[in-house]
Amino acid sequence: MIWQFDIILLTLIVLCALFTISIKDLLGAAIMFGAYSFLMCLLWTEMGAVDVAFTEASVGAGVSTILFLAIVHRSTRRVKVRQRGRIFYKGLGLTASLMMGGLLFYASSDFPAWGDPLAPASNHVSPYYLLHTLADTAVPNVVTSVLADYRGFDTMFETSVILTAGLAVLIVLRLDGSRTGGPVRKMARPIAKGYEDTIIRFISRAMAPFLQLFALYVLAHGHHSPGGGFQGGVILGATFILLAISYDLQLVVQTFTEKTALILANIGLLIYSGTGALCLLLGHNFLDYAALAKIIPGATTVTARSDGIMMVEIGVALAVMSIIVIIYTNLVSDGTYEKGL
Amino acid sequence: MTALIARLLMVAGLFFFFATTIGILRFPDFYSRMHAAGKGDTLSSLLLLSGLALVNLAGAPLTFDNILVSLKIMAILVFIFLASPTATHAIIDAGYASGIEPWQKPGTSKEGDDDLAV
Amino acid sequence: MNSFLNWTSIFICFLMLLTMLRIVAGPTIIDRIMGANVIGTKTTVLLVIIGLIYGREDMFVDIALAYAMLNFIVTIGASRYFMHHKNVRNRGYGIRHRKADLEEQK
Amino acid sequence: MEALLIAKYNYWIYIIIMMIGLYAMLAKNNLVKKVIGMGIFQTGIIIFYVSVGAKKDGNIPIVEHATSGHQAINILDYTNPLPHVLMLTAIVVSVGTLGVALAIALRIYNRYQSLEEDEILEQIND
Repeated sequence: MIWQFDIILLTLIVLCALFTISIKDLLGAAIMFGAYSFLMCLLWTEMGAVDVAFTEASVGAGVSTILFLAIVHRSTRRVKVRQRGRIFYKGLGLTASLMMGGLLFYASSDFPAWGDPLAPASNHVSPYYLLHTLADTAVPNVVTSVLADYRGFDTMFETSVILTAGLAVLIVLRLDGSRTGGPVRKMARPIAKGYEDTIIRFISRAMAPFLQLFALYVLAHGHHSPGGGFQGGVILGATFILLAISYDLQLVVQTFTEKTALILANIGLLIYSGTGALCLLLGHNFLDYAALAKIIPGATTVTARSDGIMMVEIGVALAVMSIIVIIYTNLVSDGTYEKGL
Repeated sequence: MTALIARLLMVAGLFFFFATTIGILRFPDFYSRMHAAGKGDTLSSLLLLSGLALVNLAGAPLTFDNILVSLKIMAILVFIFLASPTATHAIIDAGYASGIEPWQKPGTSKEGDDDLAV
Repeated sequence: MNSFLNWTSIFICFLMLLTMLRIVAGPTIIDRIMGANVIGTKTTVLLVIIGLIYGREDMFVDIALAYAMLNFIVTIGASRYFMHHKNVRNRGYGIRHRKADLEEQK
Repeated sequence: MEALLIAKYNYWIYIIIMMIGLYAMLAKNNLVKKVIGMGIFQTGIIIFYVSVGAKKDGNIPIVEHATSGHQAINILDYTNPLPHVLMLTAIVVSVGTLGVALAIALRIYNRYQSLEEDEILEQIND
């Protein structure tokens, strides 16, 4: 951590947040929220939380902003302007937030100083992770090993939360049964007429395969550098979003159909829980990847853990990629897949 | 020697970024600001990143890992070289589509600019 | 070299603050998109610089590349908005509404 | 002065960010603004977690490869990885909740043609 930098960034972030909530235009607020997330990503990097920064860069700054843009596109940019504000609600909100802030300020005197290596949070279980990750799992990136091995249950249910969120979006947007999401228009050429811009189309089409390759690299290299299933999956999903934006929504919906996406998401979760069940069948605990040494040729218990982490990361990436695509395509077309951003 | 070239490149990049910022703040209308932002931003990023790739090479012995990192920085450079002008083009297009009129110097007539009026 | 990198990063941060002024001032929404794009590109550079300051630059270049890519996608998406919603007013909305804007909304 | 400022500055900032988020969630009239407030509130919590785990002179929590065998690892050299793991999953889940919240807002807009709270309430009460 570099404290001069930190103070500049934190101040910038507060200004950005204040402006984000006070701007009277939803599109502007979405853009500002994107810039806010960009600065957040910088802050995490500077504090040494590289994996969090990677996730924030891909999820917070990228996909969240795109989702906000999608809803502004589907609904309206308008924010109602009043001559007289709602004094009561504003006062109530201000009082509540001031009270919460006051209590937290009061409590902050008990917090350990920032950057204190002997802070209680750093002293109970995390030294174990740092000291034993190489000996236990042969994964140098401690975040990956904690995420997928030491706290594997946690991550499994996080993945199912993602799947549930995707299903919830589908259900909410088609609650009344009037929209079925299909049949998708059949065309001779998959590329619909629409926004004909050769430059943007060509650049996006030329870059998409490389970006997908990069996403696979992020997924596979998560053991040794920041990255892993969540980040790789989000970047894979974002390449589909890029194609949907620069070409046409139909291109993505026809090649990567809703059925495929849902099946892939479920397969992803199934890979995760299946790996755990495989360990159970081989006589160890659920998600204890050391059991995989019995079936992977030439693996010791340590490298088997590394391989098990790889397997569950692939599952996570599949689930996250499909759900991101499903959420985007449904939000931007209001559940009908007809016309996108 | 490498460190010196790296510093020169980075200082040049900082200069162009400074000029970009001044252009963004001072130019009178959207199109001219976009001109500053598109060109200056891309150029300064390219200079800064190539400088950083050289810094990375200069700071440590020339190993395979080190060269790989520099190549990755060059990959970012190539990406920005392709993506940044495209983004600029898209923003300009959006501005034109939404009907922003180009700035006229006060006192000059608008005749002859009919093709720009939306 | 390290102090040089430190000063470079602080200078870039300062210039980002100035660019933030353009985002806040507007006047049109597209100026804001442009400012966000510039800040995003510069953050890519800053990420690599932070990596060099930490001495673990091999870990940071991936983040920078992902970051540049998502910045590109967001910019394209934001500009695509205007292909569907033409005839948006010249004057974007600010923090305080101008009188003309208020009358137009009524 | 400098020590005091650096020691607690990040806590103050996370409190301010959370206050801004809570205020936006409670007092803003627009539904999307409320969702943005929720996002800001979440980032405040993430700042808290990550800065609790930060260590002075701590490097990123990726253990460096030793050329021969495993060299002794000094835990003071590495940032606490546990908050990073918790917050990484929190960010990914936040995009899921964001999607659901925006979908609900979109449904509301399709039905009432407005994202403003009071206009929707008027139409419901009629």
